[in-house]
Amino acid sequence: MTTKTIRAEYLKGLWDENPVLRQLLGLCPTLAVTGTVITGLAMGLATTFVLILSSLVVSSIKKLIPAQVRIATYIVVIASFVTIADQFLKAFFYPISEALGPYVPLIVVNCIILGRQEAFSSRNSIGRSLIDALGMSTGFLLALLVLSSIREILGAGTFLGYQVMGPWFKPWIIMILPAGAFITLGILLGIALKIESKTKRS
Amino acid sequence: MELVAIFISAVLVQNFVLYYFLGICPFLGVSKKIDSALSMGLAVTFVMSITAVVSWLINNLILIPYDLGYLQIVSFILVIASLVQLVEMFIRKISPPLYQALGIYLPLITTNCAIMGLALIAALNGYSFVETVIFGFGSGIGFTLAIVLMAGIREQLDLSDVPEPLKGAGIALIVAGIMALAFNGFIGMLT
Amino acid sequence: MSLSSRMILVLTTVGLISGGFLAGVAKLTKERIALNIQAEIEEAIKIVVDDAEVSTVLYEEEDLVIYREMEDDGQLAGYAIQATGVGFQDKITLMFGLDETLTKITGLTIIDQKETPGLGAKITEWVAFLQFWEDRDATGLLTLRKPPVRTPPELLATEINSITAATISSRKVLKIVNLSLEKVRGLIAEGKITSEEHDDH
Amino acid sequence: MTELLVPILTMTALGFLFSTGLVLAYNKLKVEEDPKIEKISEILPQANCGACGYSGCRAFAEAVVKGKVPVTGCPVGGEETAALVAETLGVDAGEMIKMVARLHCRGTIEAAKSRGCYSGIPTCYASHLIGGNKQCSYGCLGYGDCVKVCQFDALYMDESGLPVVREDKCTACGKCVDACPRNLFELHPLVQEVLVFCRSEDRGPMARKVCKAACITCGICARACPDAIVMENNLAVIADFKKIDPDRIPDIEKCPTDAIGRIHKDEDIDEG
Amino acid sequence: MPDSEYMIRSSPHFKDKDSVPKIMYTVIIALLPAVFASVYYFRLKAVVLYFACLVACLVTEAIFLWIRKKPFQSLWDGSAAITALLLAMTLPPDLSLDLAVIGSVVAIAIGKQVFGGLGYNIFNPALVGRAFLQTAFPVAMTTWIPPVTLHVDTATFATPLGNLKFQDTVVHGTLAPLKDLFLGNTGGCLGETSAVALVIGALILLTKKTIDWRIPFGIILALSAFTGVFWVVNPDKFAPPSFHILAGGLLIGAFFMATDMVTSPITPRGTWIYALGIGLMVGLIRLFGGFPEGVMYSILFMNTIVPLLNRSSRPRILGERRRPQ
Amino acid sequence: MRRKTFPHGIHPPEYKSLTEAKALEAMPPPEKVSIPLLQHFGSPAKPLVKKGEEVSLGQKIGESTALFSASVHASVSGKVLSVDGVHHPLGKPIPAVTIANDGEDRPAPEIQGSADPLSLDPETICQIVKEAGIVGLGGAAFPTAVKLSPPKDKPIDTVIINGCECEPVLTADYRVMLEYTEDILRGAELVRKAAGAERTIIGIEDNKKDAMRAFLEVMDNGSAEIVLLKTKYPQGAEKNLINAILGREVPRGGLPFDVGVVVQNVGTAKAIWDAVRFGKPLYERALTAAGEGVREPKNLMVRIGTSFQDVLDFCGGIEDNTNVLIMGGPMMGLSQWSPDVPVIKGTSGILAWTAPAPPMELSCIRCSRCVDHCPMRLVPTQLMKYVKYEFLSDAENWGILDCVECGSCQYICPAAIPLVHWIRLGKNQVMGLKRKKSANNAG
Ligand SMILES: Cc1cc2nc3c(=O)[nH]c(=O)nc-3n(C[C@H](O)[C@H](O)[C@H](O)COP(=O)(O)O)c2cc1C
Ligand SMILES: Cc1cc2nc3c(=O)[nH]c(=O)nc-3n(C[C@H](O)[C@H](O)[C@H](O)COP(=O)(O)O)c2cc1C
Ligand SMILES: Cc1cc2nc3c(=O)[nH]c(=O)nc-3n(C[C@H](O)[C@H](O)[C@H](O)COP(=O)(O)O)c2cc1C
Ligand SMILES: Cc1cc2nc3c(=O)[nH]c(=O)nc-3n(C[C@H](O)[C@H](O)[C@H](O)CO)c2cc1C
Ligand code: SF4
Ligand code: SF4
Ligand code: SF4
Ligand code: SF4
Ligand code: FES
Repeated sequence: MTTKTIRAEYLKGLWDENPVLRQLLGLCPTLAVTGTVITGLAMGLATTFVLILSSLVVSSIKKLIPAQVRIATYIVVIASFVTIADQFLKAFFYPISEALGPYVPLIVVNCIILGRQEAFSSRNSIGRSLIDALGMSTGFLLALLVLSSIREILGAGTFLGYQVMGPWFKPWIIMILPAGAFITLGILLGIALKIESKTKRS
Repeated sequence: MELVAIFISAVLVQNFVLYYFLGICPFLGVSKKIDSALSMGLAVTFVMSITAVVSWLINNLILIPYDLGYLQIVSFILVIASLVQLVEMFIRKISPPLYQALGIYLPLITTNCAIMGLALIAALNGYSFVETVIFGFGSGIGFTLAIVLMAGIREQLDLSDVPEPLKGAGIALIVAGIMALAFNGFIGMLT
Repeated sequence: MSLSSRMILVLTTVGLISGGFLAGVAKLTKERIALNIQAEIEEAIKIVVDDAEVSTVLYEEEDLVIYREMEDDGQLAGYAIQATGVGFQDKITLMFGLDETLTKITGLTIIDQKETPGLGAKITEWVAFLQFWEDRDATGLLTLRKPPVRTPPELLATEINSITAATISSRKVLKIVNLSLEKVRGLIAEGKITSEEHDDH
Repeated sequence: MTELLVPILTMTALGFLFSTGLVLAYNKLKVEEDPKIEKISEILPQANCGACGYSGCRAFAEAVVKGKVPVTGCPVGGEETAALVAETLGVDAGEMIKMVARLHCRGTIEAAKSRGCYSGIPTCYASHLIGGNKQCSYGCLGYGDCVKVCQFDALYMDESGLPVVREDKCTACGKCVDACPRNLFELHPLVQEVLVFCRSEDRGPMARKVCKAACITCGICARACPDAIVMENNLAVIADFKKIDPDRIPDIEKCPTDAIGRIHKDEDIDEG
Repeated sequence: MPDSEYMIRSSPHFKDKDSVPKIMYTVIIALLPAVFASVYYFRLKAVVLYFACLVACLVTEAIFLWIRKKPFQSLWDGSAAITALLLAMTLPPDLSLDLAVIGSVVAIAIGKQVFGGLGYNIFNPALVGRAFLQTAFPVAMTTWIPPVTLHVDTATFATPLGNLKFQDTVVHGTLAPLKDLFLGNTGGCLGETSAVALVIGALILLTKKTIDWRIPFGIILALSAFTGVFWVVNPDKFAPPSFHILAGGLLIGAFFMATDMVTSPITPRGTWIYALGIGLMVGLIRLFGGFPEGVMYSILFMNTIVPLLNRSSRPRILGERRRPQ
Repeated sequence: MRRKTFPHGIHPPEYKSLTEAKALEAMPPPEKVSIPLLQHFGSPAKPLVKKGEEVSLGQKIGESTALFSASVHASVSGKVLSVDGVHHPLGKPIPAVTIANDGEDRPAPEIQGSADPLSLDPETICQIVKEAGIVGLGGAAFPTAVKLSPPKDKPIDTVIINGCECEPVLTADYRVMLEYTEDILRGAELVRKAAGAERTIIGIEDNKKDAMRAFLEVMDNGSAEIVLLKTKYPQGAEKNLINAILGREVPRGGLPFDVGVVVQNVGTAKAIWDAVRFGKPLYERALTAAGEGVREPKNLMVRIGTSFQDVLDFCGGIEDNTNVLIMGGPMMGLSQWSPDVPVIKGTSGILAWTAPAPPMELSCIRCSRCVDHCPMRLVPTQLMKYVKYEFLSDAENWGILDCVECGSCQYICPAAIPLVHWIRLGKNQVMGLKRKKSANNAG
C-alpha cells in the first residue's frame, strides 16, 4: 500500500472517494434530511462529530479487538457517540432535533461511518484515521450541502430560510418530497460520473 | 382494523424505502436481479420481524421502566447486530447458495438503517406489542415489494439504452423517484 | 485466553464503559431535554389560552390530555386540550383552548404533524387557518368552510376555515377537534370535569 | 447512584449476553474455509474475466487451493502472480511462456473482395451466420467482435479492416479466440515469429480468386522447411515452430501472397 | 468474379408496410377529435397550452437527440408529439405556461430520455410529467375553470369527481348529469372532458388495431365491477359505474395512456393483469383514497409492475406442456 | 368445407398470380451441372466418382455416410470435370461433382422400378427411398428415409401431405399438385404404408382450391382426406399444420412422430412414387423462378446442379437493376450474393427483384405485434433483446431454440428490427454454449 500524503488523504474524501457521490454510501440520511439546508448541515456536522471521534477510538483500540466481535464493538462505540450527539441536539437545538426525527439516531447505521472503521481506522494510525475521517466528513457535508441547496432553493425558493428567488418563482413542492429527493440525487450521480469520465479521459 | 391499517400503511403508504428513505443501500445494491432482490427482501423481512419483537421487549421491559431512553440507540443496535450475525451464520450453514447470492449484503443488513429505523420508529410511535410486530412485518414486506419491483425494472433496463453516466445507481434513483410518485396514489387511503 | 472468552470479555467491557459513559452524559442533558419538552407544551398552551400561567392536568388518557389553566392571580384562565388523531399521512397532535365556560374555542396550534411538506404541513403556519379558530362555538359540531374565506367575520361561529390544497388535512384537524370536544362534553356530563371553579387540594 | 448503576449494569449485561450468544453460535455454526483462498484471491488481478476457465478470480483461487489447476492458471496475472500464488501455497511456480493472441488472416478490405452488400446486424458472428460479407468464407469479417470482447484494450481495428494485437497489453486470456466466429485467433508464444496468416481451405484457384493474401497451396514454404511446415486441407500449417530454421526464413518468405512469414517485418516495428 | 451488388441479409425478405411513425401518427389523428373538443370548450387557453407543450417537448427531445448523437429523424417519429398532446390534455385549462413547459421538459427528459429514449422508458412519459406537476404545484394543478359553454361566472370551479369526493354529491343528489360528462360540458383537464370525442378516437384506434383492445376493456370492466358492487349495495352513497367511466380521465387513460405500448406488458396474460389492476386501483382511489381521481397514479403504479408481469407471464410455447412439471 | 387453421401467423401479399397459371416446364439440362455433395445440412456425402470418369443419368455419385445425410445422383450423363469446392447456396464452398453434360441423358443401368410398388413391405420402401437420395422438398431437405422409419416406440397413425405452399410468390408445389395429382396420391399411399399409418390427410390452403378439386377428381374412395386450410403464413410449417389439422401439439424440441404424425411435402410424395415405381433417384425438382427481376417468370422442372444463372437465363434473364437474389421463398429464402450457385434439392424457388433501401431500424416500442403473430407463441422482442445484451440463458429459457425462423415477427415489426437475424444469432450462440457444456461434462 502506498502511503499518501496527508493532503491527498484528506482530499480524496472530497471527490475521488466522496462517500455519497462516488461510493454511494450513506444515501439514506442524504436523501432524508436534505429537504432544507439547515437540517442537511446539522446532519453533516453530527455525522462529522461521530465519525471523527469513533475513528479516533477505533484506531486506538484496534489491536485489542478479536475479529469476530469487531463489528459489534465498533457499533457500540459508534452508538455511544451517536447517543451523545442526539442528546446534545435534543438539549440545545431542540427544533432541529425535532426536524431531524429518527435520522440522528440512525447515524449509527450510516454506512459511511462503519465503512470507514472497517476500511480505514482499523488498519491505520490514529493520525491518519483522523485525517481520513475529516476528509470523508467534509465530502459528506459537501454532498449534503449541494443536494439540500438544490432542494431548498427549488422546493421553497429559500436558502437557509432566506428568500432567494423572486416573487415570480413558484416553489416546486416535489423537491422537498421523497420523489424530488430521489430524482435530484439520481441526476447528481449521473453528473458526477460524467465529470469523472471526462476528467479521466483528458 | 387498526392492525390492517398499520400493515397496509407500512407496505404501501409509509414504505420504508420510498417514504422514509431507509435501507437505500441494499435497495440499490441488491436490486439488479429479481431473484436476489427477493431473497434480500425476505431476509430483511425476517430480520425486521425479529427486531420488532426484541426491540419492543427491550424498550418496554428495560428501558422505559428504568427510564433509560438514552440507551435506546446502543441497545437496539447491539441487538440488531448480534441478530443479523446469527442469521448470517445460520444461512451460511444451511444454504451456501443463498449465502452466495446475498454475498456481502448480509452483513450490510446489520448496518442497514431500515432495521434500526424500524426499531426506532416503532418506539417513537409507541406501538403496542402486536402493533409493533405487524409494523415490523409490514415494513419488511414493503421493503420487499419496493426492491422486487425495482429489480424487475432494472432487469428490463439491462436491455435498454440508458445513457452511460446514469447506468446503475443514477437511473435506479430516478426510477425510485418515479415509483415514489406512483405510490403517492395510495396516500389517504387508510385515514 | 481462549478466543471465546476474549470475545465475551471485550464486548462486555465495551458495554460497561459505554454504559457508564452514556449514563454520565444523560445525567448532564436530561434536565434540559425534559425542559425543552415541557416548554413546547407550555408555549402551545400560551398560544391557545390567553394569560395562562399555571396549568394542572385535569384528565389524561391516550391521545387526550386536558389541562386547566390559571392566571397568576389564581383566576381560571381557561382549559387547554391536547389531542392526537390521524391526519392525511400520519398522526397529528394539536392543542386547542377553551374558555372558562367550556363553550368557546379560544385558539388552536399544532404541536406535531407529519403532513406533506408544502401541502398538509400548512396547518402549522397558515394564518387564515390557525387564527380563524378563535371564538368558535364549542357546543356543537363544527363544520369546514370550503372554499376558504379571507376574513374571520365571513365564517359562521360553527365554521372553521379550510386551506386550499390541504383540504384533507384541514378536515382531519377539524375531525380531531370535534371528537375531543365530544369527549369533553361527555366528561362534563359525567361530572368528571366542571366548568366552575374547583377547589383542588 | 442507581442512576449510574442501572445503565452500566444494563449495558454490561447486554454486552455479555450477546457476546456469549455470538460465541456459542460462532462455535456451532462456523463454516470452515481455507484461509489461503482469501489470500490468493487478494493476489489475483480481480479482472474476473474467466480466462482461467473459472467463473471468476475467487473461484479460481478455490480451484488452485484444491490443486485443481496449476498456479500458472491465470493468464492475466502472468508470471508475477503465478510466483506470488506459488509462494502462498508453498509450491514451485514452474516456467511460464508468455503467450499472445495472433490473427490468422491478412484479408484486408483491399485484398479480400466483398460479397454483395451485407445488410444486417453489424457483428462478425451475425454476418458469418449468413455466409459473411467477404467472398472468402474463411477470412476476417472486420466487424471487430474480437475487439469488443478484449477487456485489456489489447486489440484495435486497423483502417485496413483487420484487428491488430497490442502485444504488450495482450494477456492471452483467449477471449478473442472464442469470440471470432471464423476462428482466426490463436494463442502463440510471443517468441514465435513465423506464422501462417490464412485459414482458407479453398483450393488455390478459388482462394486466389477471392483474396490476394490467401494461401494458394503452392507449397514453397513447406519445401523450404519440410520439418516444420506441412500442407493440410489446402493450407500451410506450422506443425512445430521450434523446428523452423532461422536461416530458411527468407525462403519461407518467398510466399507469393505473403500468407506466411514473420509477423514483424523489419521495417514495421511501430506499435502502441 | 466481380464484386456483386446483391443484398446479403437474413430472411425474411418481405416487410409489412406499417411502421412506428405510422402508428404514432394514427394515434395523433385519433386524438384530434378530443383536441378539437377541448379547443371548443376552452378556446384560446387550450390552443396556447397545446402549443407550449408541443414546442417544449420537441425542443427537449431534440436536445437529447443531439447530446446522445442519435439520428435527428426520430424527432419526427411522432412519439414526442403524442407525449406533448397527451400531457397538455391532462393539464387544467388555466395552467400557466411556465408550468406546462416544466411538465413537458420533465416528461421527455425524466420520463423518457434518461431511460434511453423511445421504446425504453418504464413509465408513461406524459404521466410522469403530469405526476411531477401535480406534486410540485398541487394548487395550480387542482384549480379548475368552467368551460366557456357553461356560462357560469365563478372564479373557482370543481370537477365532477372533486365534487363527488368533497361535496358528497351523491348524497345531495347533485351528481353531474351523464349527458354533460358525455359531451364534455364540465370542468376538468383539457382533453378528458369530452367522452364522445375520445370514443371517436378510440374507435379509430380499435378498428386500425393500433391499440390492444384488452387494455381499455379490462380497465372499464374492473372499474365497473368494483364501483358497481358498492353502488348496488348503497346507491345513496356511491356513484354508479356509468358516472365513474365517463367522469375524469378514465376514458383518455384507458384508451390513450394505458395503451402506450412501450409501458404496457407484451404478453396477453400480463396485459389482462395490467388492465384489471388499473381499473381496480382507480376504483380504490376514487372511493377510498385521498384523491378524487386516480387514473394517473394507477397507470404509473401498474407501469412499475409491467417488467415483472412481462417476466412472469411468458406465453406457453407451442408444444410446451400446460403445467410445467 | 370449413377451413382449419392455427392461432397467430400473418398474411403477407401472395404475389402468386404471376406464375400460378404457368404449367411446369421441363428445363433442358444445361451444359454443365455442379452437384454439391452436401445438399443441406449434416456431413457431406463421400464422392464415388473421380475427375474424368463418365457418369450416367441417375448414377449414384455420392454415398451418404452419416444418418442425417443423403446420397446424391448424377442429374445428367457425361464426364466428370472436377470434384472440388464450389460456391453453395448455403454460403460456404462445398465439395461438388461437376459434370459436363453429353446431352444424351443416358440412364444408369441400375435404375429399375418395381411393377407393383404398393405390395412392397415398409422396409423395402424405405430402402428404395434412401437409395434414391430423397430428401424433403418442402425446404428443410430432411432425409425422407429417416422420417419414414421412426423409432419403434412412436407409432405413426397419420400421414399429412403438405400442400400448403404458404410462402408468397412460389407456385411450384401448386403446379405439381395439378399436374401430378395421381403420383402424389400414390406416393402418399407409399408413405402411409412405410410409416404404418392409418390415414392420410392432404392439407391445402384455400387459395389453391383447384388443387383440391384435382385431388377430389382422381381420388379413389377414401384413400386420403383433404383438409382445406386458411391461407395464412406459415400454414405449411409442420408443427402449425399438425396443430391446425389434428389439434395436436408437437412437444417442444420434439418432432412430428412424437405425436404420431409424418408430414411430407407434395413434391416429396411424388418423388417417392417415382423412385419406387420407376427407380428414379432424386435428380430433378420443381421450382418457381419469379420476382419482378425475372423477365419471364416460370415454373420449371430443373435438374439438380443447374446453376441459378442458367435457370435465370432460361427465364429470359434478369432485369439490370436486380439487387436481390433469393433461393427459396421470400419469407424463409436465403439471399445469394452470386447467381453462380447450383440448384440443390431444397431449392423451391429462385427469386430476383429490386428491393428498396431497407427502412431505418428503430428501437423496439414493445408493441407486441411480434408476440401476437409468432406461430410458435414465442416473445421475439424479448429474445432479440436477450441476445443483443448477451443474456443467453434467459434467451434459452424463453424458448429461443423453439423458433422456426418463419420470419412472421420480423415481417410485422413496425420498428423494422432484424428479429430473425438476432434470433438465429442467439440460437447459434446458445447451441455453441450447450456444445461447450456437454464437451466439458464429457471431458
Ligand atoms: C404528494 C401529495 C401529497 C399531498 N399531501 C397532502 C396533505 O398532506 N394534506 C392535504 O390536505 N392534501 C394533500 N395533498 C393534496 C390532496 O390530495 C388534495 O388534492 C387536496 O387536499 C384537495 O384540496 P383542494 O380541494 O383545496 O385543492 C397532497 C397531494 C399530493 C399529490
Ligand atoms: C415457416 C415454415 C414454413 C413452411 N412452409 C412450408 C410449405 O408451405 N410447404 C411445405 O411443403 N413445407 C413447408 N415447410 C416445411 C414443413 O415444416 C415440413 O418440413 C415439410 O412439410 C416436411 O415435408 P418434406 O420433408 O417432404 O419437405 C415450412 C416450414 C417452416 C418452418
Ligand atoms: C421484398 C419484396 C418482394 C417482392 N416480390 C414481388 C414479386 O415477386 N412479384 C411481384 O409481382 N411483386 C413483388 N413485390 C412487390 C413490388 O416490388 C412492389 O411492392 C410494387 O412495385 C408496388 O410497390 P408498393 O411496395 O408501394 O406496393 C415485392 C415487393 C417486395 C418488398
Ligand atoms: C397507443 C399509444 C398510446 C400512447 N400513449 C402515450 C402516453 O400516454 N404518454 C406518452 O407520453 N406517450 C404515449 N405514446 C407515445 C409513445 O409511445 C411514448 O412517447 C413512448 O412511451 C416513449 O418511449 C403512445 C403511443 C401509442 C402508440
Ligand atoms: S478476427 Fe474474427 S472476430 Fe475479429 S474482426 Fe475478424 S472476423 Fe471478426
Ligand atoms: S482478448 Fe485476445 S487480444 Fe485481448 S487480451 Fe485476450 S487474448 Fe489478448
Ligand atoms: S420468433 Fe421465430 S417462430 Fe416466432 S415469428 Fe419470429 S421467426 Fe417465427
Ligand atoms: S414487433 Fe417489433 S417493435 Fe413490436 S414488440 Fe416486436 S420487436 Fe418490438
Ligand atoms: S445509509 Fe441507509 S442503508 Fe445505507
